[in-house]
Amino acid sequence: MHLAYTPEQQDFRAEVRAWMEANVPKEPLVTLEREDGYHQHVEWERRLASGNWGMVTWPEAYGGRGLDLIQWLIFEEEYYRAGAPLRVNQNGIFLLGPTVMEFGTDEQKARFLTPMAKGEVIWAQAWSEPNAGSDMAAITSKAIRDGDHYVISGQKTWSSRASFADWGFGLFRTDPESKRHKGLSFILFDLNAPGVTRRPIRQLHGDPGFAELFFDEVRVPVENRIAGEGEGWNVAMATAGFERGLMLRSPARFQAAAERLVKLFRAHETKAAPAAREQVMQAWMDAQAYAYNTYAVASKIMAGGHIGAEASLNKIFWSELDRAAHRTAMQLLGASAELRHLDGGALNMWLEGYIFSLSGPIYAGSNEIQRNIIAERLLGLPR
Amino acid sequence: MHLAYTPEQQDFRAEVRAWMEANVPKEPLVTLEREDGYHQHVEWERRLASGNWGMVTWPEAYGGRGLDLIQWLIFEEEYYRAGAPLRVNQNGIFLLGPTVMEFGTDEQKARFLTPMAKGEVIWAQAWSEPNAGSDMAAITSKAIRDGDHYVISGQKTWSSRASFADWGFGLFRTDPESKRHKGLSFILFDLNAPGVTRRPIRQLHGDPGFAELFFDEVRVPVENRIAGEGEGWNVAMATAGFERGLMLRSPARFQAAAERLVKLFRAHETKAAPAAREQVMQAWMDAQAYAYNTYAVASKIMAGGHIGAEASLNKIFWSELDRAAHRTAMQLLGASAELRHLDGGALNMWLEGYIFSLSGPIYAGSNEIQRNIIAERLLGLPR
Amino acid sequence: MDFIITEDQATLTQGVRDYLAGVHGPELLRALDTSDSRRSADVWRGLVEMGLPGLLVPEARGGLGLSLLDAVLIAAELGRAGVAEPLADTALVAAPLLAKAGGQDALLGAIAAGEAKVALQHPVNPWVADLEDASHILSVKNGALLLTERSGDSELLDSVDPLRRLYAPVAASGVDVGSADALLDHAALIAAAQLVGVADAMLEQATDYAKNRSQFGQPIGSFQAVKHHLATAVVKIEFAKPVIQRAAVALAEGTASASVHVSHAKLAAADAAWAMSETAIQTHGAMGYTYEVDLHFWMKRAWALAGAWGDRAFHLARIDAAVIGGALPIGPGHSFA
Amino acid sequence: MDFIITEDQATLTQGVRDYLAGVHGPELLRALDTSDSRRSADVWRGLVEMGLPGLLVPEARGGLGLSLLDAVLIAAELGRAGVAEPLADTALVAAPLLAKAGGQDALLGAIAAGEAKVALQHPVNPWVADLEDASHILSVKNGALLLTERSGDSELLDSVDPLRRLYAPVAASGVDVGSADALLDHAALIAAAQLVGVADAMLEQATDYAKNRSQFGQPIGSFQAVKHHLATAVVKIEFAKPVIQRAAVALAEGTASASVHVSHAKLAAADAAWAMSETAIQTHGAMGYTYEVDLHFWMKRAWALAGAWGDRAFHLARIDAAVIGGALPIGPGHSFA
Repeated sequence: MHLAYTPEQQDFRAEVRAWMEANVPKEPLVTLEREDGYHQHVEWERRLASGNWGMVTWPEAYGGRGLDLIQWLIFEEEYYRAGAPLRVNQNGIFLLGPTVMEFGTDEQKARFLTPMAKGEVIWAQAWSEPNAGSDMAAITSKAIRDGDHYVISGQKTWSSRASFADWGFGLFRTDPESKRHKGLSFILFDLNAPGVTRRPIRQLHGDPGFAELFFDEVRVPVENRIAGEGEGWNVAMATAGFERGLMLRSPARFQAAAERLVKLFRAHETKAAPAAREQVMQAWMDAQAYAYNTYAVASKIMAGGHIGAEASLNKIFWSELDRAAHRTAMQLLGASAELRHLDGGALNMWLEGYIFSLSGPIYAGSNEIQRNIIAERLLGLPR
Repeated sequence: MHLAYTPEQQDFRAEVRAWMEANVPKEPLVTLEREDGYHQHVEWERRLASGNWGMVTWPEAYGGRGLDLIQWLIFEEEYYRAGAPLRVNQNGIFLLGPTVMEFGTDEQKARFLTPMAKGEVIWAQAWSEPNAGSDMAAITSKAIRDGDHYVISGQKTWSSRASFADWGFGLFRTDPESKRHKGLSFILFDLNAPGVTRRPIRQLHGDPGFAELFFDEVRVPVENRIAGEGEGWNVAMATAGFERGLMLRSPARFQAAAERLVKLFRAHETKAAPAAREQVMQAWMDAQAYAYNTYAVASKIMAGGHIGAEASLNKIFWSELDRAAHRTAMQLLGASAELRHLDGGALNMWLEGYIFSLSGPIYAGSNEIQRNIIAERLLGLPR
Repeated sequence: MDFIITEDQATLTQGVRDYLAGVHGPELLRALDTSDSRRSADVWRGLVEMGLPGLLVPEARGGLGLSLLDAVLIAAELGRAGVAEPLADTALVAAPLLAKAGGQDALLGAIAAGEAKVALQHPVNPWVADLEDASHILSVKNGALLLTERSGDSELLDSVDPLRRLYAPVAASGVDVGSADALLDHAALIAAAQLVGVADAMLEQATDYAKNRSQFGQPIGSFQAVKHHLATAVVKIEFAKPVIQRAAVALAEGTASASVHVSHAKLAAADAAWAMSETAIQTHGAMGYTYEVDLHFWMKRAWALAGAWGDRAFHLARIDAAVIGGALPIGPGHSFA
Repeated sequence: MDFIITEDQATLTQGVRDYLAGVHGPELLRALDTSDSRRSADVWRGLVEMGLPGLLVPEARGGLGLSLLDAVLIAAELGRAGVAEPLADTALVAAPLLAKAGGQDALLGAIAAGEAKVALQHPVNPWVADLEDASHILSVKNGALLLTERSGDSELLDSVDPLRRLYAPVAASGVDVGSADALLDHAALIAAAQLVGVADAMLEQATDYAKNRSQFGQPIGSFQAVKHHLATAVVKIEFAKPVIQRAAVALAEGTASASVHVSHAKLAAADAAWAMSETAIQTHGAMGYTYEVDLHFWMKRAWALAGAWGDRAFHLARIDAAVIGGALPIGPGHSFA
């Protein structure tokens, strides 16, 4: 164990920092859950890509820089340090990207990864269905083979980014006779293809953060299937692993929140509840613990290891620390917490952040599902 | 709603207070989990009875004073205010007593209640068996009818007071062919009868707080059965209701603990963790809330109402507030928390109290069982 | 000594609940949400016809002359139904304060008739609810409570709760009708009472969802994790209720320690409602994160009322002075100190 | 930058775990519990044969010259096995302090040979562990760390942990070998490391019990409530481990902020172990409340070590000064500040 950055790593950090300082928008963008904000964020993705920062760990051939996970962590730290916008292409770069990298053909890698890294194609996820949320194996949307195409019919819901994005990915039942985890395939589809209807779903905060998707005999070329027909469940589990695992929530995000929370506390110190002081310290400690753990996981993967059911520990830890930190902020704000704009008219980011934090324990596999996984797979308790 | 005591209630409080001041031992007794302490506590029960304070709500005919539940609450407040010893006959007066009062014959009332109120007979409970803890319907101990006797065989465990007490009560399978909740009867037995073997079980704190009981063809007269043969489950559920409900844990107990905790906090204030301050306030608030609720339940019962599945709410609330208050005290004590005797050699009552509080969420139906009851019976969620 | 809700009180409360369930369901909340004023003259007329504005107005002034204990029971029903109309502020807070102040017979009569509405401004809040809907305003200067007719406009602030209408505070003025502290205690008590109603509504919604939503071939309410989340929430809610009732009686009787009991009530209710809101959205899963289920109206109300009329820190400080500071006798025998 | 346990470290740790599992199981704890001294010369001999006392003694003095990172991994194994012998204090705390102080070659050699044991006295604790078993004592006067041979007796204090041997502190004296703060940081770090081992042991016992105990016709570990209690405990335990490792490296390297990281480690480990202790007894039900299962040995160790070498309040105060006080740079980019 060696907890100091090499001169090369320090140089890399300086390079990222300089670029971010020069390029991060001075004013916060409009929320990416709204159409105007979405386009601002796509603009930002393209600007990032222009600096070749789309996804630093990917091979140069696909628009990356071929860097390692420690460098990725440094990149993320500088990204959040600079207050850079949320990644509108998160579903693509952090979920689908690693999936294509692991399961895709060379042709698929070339076709999908490069435009993703360049911010040219923005991706939505399409996992859930109205009756398949926590129970994803209950999927009924079909993709029936017809020559060199699949014909997709059915419905997906709670698809993040799907209100405005270009493409989507999800699981479809390619064997109509199959049950549960079998007979599913992992398929990518054009959200503008004929037969796809998007119905934006208004979220808690009032903006259409995700959408319902209706498929009416949508024709998708067979070459849009990742891995073999009927192997979708395993591919999706790997993708879900990425989601819960290393990349979806980089520690820098929570370190930034903890830093802001400390500042908020200092401003409210004289009229804070006694426990708030401890909750603020806990937010910093938990963000740091999550950072150490992420560095440890990154080191393990770089040394040839892999992350399995432990990903469920991560999911629970970050989602609950995030909610707790934002709840503390809401309590520090007291009677102002409900205001969408605080003094001077600035957006109440703590309120927005608290609302978003409530989705953490629900999505990417609810924390109840994660606790089942920990109990059954890590501890070996009976199902 | 009228939240002031009548002059009569105030007079009654003064009477209890005067008696307690004159009679409560100046020095704390040895723990009732040890033989010497047990006998000290029996002595105290008899002293209480000599003042006619054994169980104030019982009819005068059975050694009580025929008082109402508000008066009982006043009695309890003065009892704890005076720092009087724990009731070694708690299983008798608070559990079996109400059961006999509700289900017993006049003969049984006369035979069992008066000696109970007088502290002449100390009672143990004998609910659990090695394979019937949370799942009490799994009881296998048998009581087979033989003329005007039952012949009891089997084993009970975690029987509180059974190491030293005189009599016990519990459920036994009177129909050997029966399953689960059926075919059980509620039977009282002499712990000194031939065939009863007690094996004291050493508890967490090192003393034999409860015992295992072995029954080898123990002959018990049929007139020791409460209610009809095979009706034991319903009788036991009523008893368990008393246990979880009003009487087992009087609010005064927790108000006394909260008061001591406030004093402990004041003594440690300058070196306490920030949240400790809030936890101490929470202990006071929760003890008060429990008191209000108990007064409300008492008022409801006095007005002809009854307490049902709500008893499960009480059980969870008092057991968790008690554990939290004692945990806070342990944290305030810091490096001294582990010492069995504090400065000056006094017993570390916080350590003893914390250990005892850990049994709260387990016994009288674990809090997991209580949460099932709340969800299924109060909220109507499917089993 | 008896700690009981009378049959009359239970009947009145149930009547209000039934009425509101009929006219003030989620459909109405959705309709109001898309309206400009977020208020409905029809709804107000109905509330007036039910006699609700006059509940605490003395009988001589055309009201029912009910007590603060009645007020907290009704306030819970307003919370349960998600009522955002300025009924609670006017009828349950301002009316008893004005009745106690004396000399406000005309205004009390107008309140009972549903013709006057009183906005409440106190420095503990950076906003005033329903200011422009009000005919009068109670505000605070140097610790005194001032009453005046409202005039002029104020800036509309944007609450996360789509049905709350908040305005920037205005200059305090008017005739002295009492103390700032009395306003705070009354309003905090009514906020606490609304919060348990809000919590009960979320509990009911989450329970219904858990009964009807199936995953893995069974209702999610059959999973022990869901059961236990909800059971834990019930415990907190049910144990907040007697605290609120106790505070109502203390405040009505002018008990010296009434402020402490109000703070306890506000803390217990806000904690219960906030915990219930997180349990409720978790039970609803992704559906709970949408505007499509009704839950969000109540979650947002819970966040708003939790911070209103003294936040956790404010009320803890009052408990602190009383309990740790030693101003209040505590321990067994002091259940009703 | 790499945050990884080497294969050598993993092998050594596993070796210690396997050895202790063989010789230091619950049967031994029960035998020690009924012995007068609560200590076993045989066990000590075995630990010496394993080379454990010399782990952190420089190679030139007959030790292995390992690092504090190795020390925390081994300390966790001592916690897991419930070892109460003064090995942790002597080998994992005193040895590296003495090695750093210099001039203590003979004592270090004696430690490596298992012939010397060092008791640790610091004003943060009202007791000294294993005082009468020690040949030497490190104590504190005016912020300095003093070393002397132990002489004379002290009063034996009664710990709830039947295997801990605590004594009243004695007068501080001896030659200056460093700072009181260094003793505190090293001992707090090793206490934290033991705590996660203690927590892991309780987790394993509770998990085993849940697999084997049946109620309602199935193992209680198949009930979601039990699963989720245990899963929640695992999260806390696993996220304490990297914090301890990070603190070990900081302390070994003399990083300016090392004390803050030690405090973080102690807090995380104590919270995880305390929470695990309550989860473990709840999982065991009434059986957990008895002396008949082994759990109680570890629960009591958790309570003891949680308060030892700085309680929550002490370590929070250090975090407070650094994080809220602003002495430590925080935020993204400061993962290893």
